Amino acid sequence: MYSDKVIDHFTNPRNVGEIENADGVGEKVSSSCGDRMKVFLKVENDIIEDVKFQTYGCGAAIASSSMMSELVIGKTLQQALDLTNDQVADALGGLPAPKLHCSNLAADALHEAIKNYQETNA
Amino acid sequence: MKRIYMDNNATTAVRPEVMEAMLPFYKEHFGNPSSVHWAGRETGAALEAAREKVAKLINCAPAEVVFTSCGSEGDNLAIKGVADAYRDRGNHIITTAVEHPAVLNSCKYLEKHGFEVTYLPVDGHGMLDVSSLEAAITDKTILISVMWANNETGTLFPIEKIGAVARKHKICFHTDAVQAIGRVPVDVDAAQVDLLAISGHKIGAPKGVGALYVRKGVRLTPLVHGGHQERNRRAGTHNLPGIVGLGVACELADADLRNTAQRLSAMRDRLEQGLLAAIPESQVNGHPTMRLPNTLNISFNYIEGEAVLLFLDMQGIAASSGSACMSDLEGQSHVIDAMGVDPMMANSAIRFGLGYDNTEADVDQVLEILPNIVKKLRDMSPFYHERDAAKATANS
Amino acid sequence: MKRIYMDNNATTAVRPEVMEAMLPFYKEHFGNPSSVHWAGRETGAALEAAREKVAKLINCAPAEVVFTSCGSEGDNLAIKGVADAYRDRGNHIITTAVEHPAVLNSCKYLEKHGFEVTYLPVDGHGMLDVSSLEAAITDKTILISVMWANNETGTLFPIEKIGAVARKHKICFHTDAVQAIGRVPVDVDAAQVDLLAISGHKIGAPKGVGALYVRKGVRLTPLVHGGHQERNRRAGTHNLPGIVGLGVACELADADLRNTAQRLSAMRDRLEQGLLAAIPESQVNGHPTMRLPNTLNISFNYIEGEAVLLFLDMQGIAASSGSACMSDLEGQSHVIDAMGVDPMMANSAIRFGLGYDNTEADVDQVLEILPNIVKKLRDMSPFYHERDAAKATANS
Ligand SMILES: Cc1ncc(COP(=O)(O)O)c(C=O)c1O
Ligand SMILES: Cc1ncc(COP(=O)(O)O)c(C=O)c1O
Ligand code: FES
Ligand code: FES
Repeated sequence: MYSDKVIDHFTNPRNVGEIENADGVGEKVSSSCGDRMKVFLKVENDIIEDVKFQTYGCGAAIASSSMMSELVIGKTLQQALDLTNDQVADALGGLPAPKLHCSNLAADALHEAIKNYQETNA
Repeated sequence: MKRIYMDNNATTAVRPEVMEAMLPFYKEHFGNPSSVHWAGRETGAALEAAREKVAKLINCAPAEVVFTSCGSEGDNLAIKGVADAYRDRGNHIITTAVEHPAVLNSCKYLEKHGFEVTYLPVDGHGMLDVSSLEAAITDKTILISVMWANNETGTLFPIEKIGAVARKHKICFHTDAVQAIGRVPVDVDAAQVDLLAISGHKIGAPKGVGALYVRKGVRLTPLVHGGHQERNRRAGTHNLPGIVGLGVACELADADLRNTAQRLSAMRDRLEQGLLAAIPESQVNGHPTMRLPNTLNISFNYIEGEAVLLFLDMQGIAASSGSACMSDLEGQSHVIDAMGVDPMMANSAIRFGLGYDNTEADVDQVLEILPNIVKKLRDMSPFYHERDAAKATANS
Repeated sequence: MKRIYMDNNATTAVRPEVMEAMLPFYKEHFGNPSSVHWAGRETGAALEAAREKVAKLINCAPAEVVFTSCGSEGDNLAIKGVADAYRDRGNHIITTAVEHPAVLNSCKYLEKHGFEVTYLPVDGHGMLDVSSLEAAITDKTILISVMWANNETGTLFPIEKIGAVARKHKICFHTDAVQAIGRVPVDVDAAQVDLLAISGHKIGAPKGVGALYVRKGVRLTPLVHGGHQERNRRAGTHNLPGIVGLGVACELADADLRNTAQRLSAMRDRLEQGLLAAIPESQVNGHPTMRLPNTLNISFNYIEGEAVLLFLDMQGIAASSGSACMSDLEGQSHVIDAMGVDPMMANSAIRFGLGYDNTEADVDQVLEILPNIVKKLRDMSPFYHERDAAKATANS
């Protein structure tokens, strides 16, 4: 049911955890399943230096979180804001249709964290 | 990696004795049991021998056994068949909120066709209150359908008491015994059951065969109309090899019911105690004592069941989160929901269904692997961390 | 005594390639295809591979194939399923007088529930007049159900023409192709069919499995409600070994359809010619050319079919008198009846259904044995003697 990439990111999720004194924190709760993701950012000169996440959710949600973190570390805030949920799912080699919503958590939570950073540093 | 199959409530492997008994009926003795020539006579005799074996396991007359293609068909035939045949007497059906979808969706279909259905609630152990069932009876009630054992939690319903109530009020009583059969003693006479559905693939017979017990005198409109098979109660050429297999599986179940139940419940209890001890904030869903010997439904707070199953799967352990036929779907189990389990606990519910082939070593392996999986997932869970934070604040 | 099986319209032996393909799915790969773990993934892939093979044989998309437990279930699902789903559009169904009981009795059931059914007559060859079908259509007609090939006579109906009429009037068209599949080319697209039922055990797959083609966009109320199997069109744990077997049988049929048809029709024709030549006052029932390649329905005046079958059986030859599922019943075939065959001729009708395993030697043996049986029975028959007497009188 899941691609090898999903299984890889699920089994060995990258960047799990918390950043103390994070520059931005955001979270997203899935309206369809109640699953939840929290993202912590470290930002320097508009560049995302580090990302950590905590996820309560299914295999797809955890893999999406991990993939998202890999995709945006080292990117500019704008590039990170441009990241879409579909891009996360695509980078995982696709998700089964009923699991597509799970990847929505990742980009959305990231964007919340960036918004939080921008608001607190405005 | 050793593979461990602990999803025997979803389906079981065909038992070797069953396989051996079926083999001659595919290529060698393949006649249509309804045919009058030699090819049909051979299989006709095998058909009736199998019927006797099924009848013996549940203590009924062979003529009261109707072969079907699966448990779902049996439930549909019982519910829609009685509803149609007794429509002149009333249009009210009583069932529970925790039935298998085969029962629930048959009832929902009937609701669209002029029937009224009462879905009785269950308590925190998934148990039904018989007095509330009796209170729900009206003069329009024509059918009570309550499962013998719940497929997700293993909770055993008080079938004999329900049977007595149904008989007192002269209402047909159907029970979905798909999970109960071969695991606990089932006696349709003692339980005063009028219809009872079983499925082969849950007891070591193959997929594609089941049976419905229909008490003599109970009227039943067929679900599958056509030829005169099964005394006009189920048309279609008999699945002879499958039926032969079901017969042998029933015979085997009859022979070692108590032993198997004891062996499996000892293993199940060890698994349960071990997990509860190793994993704080876990809980068993289902009745503490009135429960199938092979079933353990357990929740580990703060994490999601699907993720647990995926990790187990990657280590070769097959378990599930509720019924297989729902598992491609979103959302929580209607059974755990109906028990009023806290939603986050409910989300992490996973089910182990032990079976004939499981060993103590299998239990050891799950006990070794699962606590680490839970730890890993909890480390990832924001809820778990917030809970620690909340505790720390409280303690400071 | 060599046993000769010539009742392949009743059922067939499982073909060796089919058996081999199924075997791993009983004990080794036994997972529930709806389960998400390794055990379910293995079988889930096999399920979809089988679906593709069935789809290929009838030229449809895999998603349009719904697995069932038999041909009767497919007919019931198609007819009752369309009737329920299109009830808002009308309540009229058109079928023929010579359908299989699975179709006729589904229709009779619907007649009790507010539907009206037109049973079209057939001519002396068992053939349908398409213009009379078109004339029977009303603005309440929601379903046309006409079999592809008749099981008793082998007569092939003009399915493409009926399909065109149904499409023109925007009416769902179901065809019972249980006897046609694997024997003549079947293309749901070319024939503009909307639903089409097949059964495994007629084409070398085992008993207990079938399929219903449901054209994309056709609404269908399930017959078996429950889990989400088969895209909510048929609940119940999949009969995985059977489905795998059906897939392989369809693949085999696809590969040697034309060869087998040629071989069987050559044998059938030799049997037919030989019997007609050896037995005066015999006649073939069915269409002379539009007929299944393997089927011969033949009457020998003045004697009773059951007695012929009994003698054949005692010499190891399995044939039948119409459909197996009716054979425990008294009375004549509704098919032969509807063709207006003289009652005494009709009473002696017997059916040979040739199959994959039959050889020329089998035909020789029947040609050697059957004329003597007929002679023996005629010698016993008062009707035969009176006829001789009548002739003698006429000639004197
Ligand atoms: C034309 C036709 N339709 C339907 C059926 C029913 O198929 P099954 O016996 O698989 O239910 C048969 C065979 O018995 C048949 O010949
Ligand atoms: C309680 C219960 N009822 C009915 C069924 C349906 O049985 P089957 O899958 O054989 O249709 C199942 C199993 O899936 C079950 O557990
Ligand atoms: S099911 Fe909730 S995130 Fe996947
Ligand atoms: S005498 Fe036996 S069927 Fe008529």
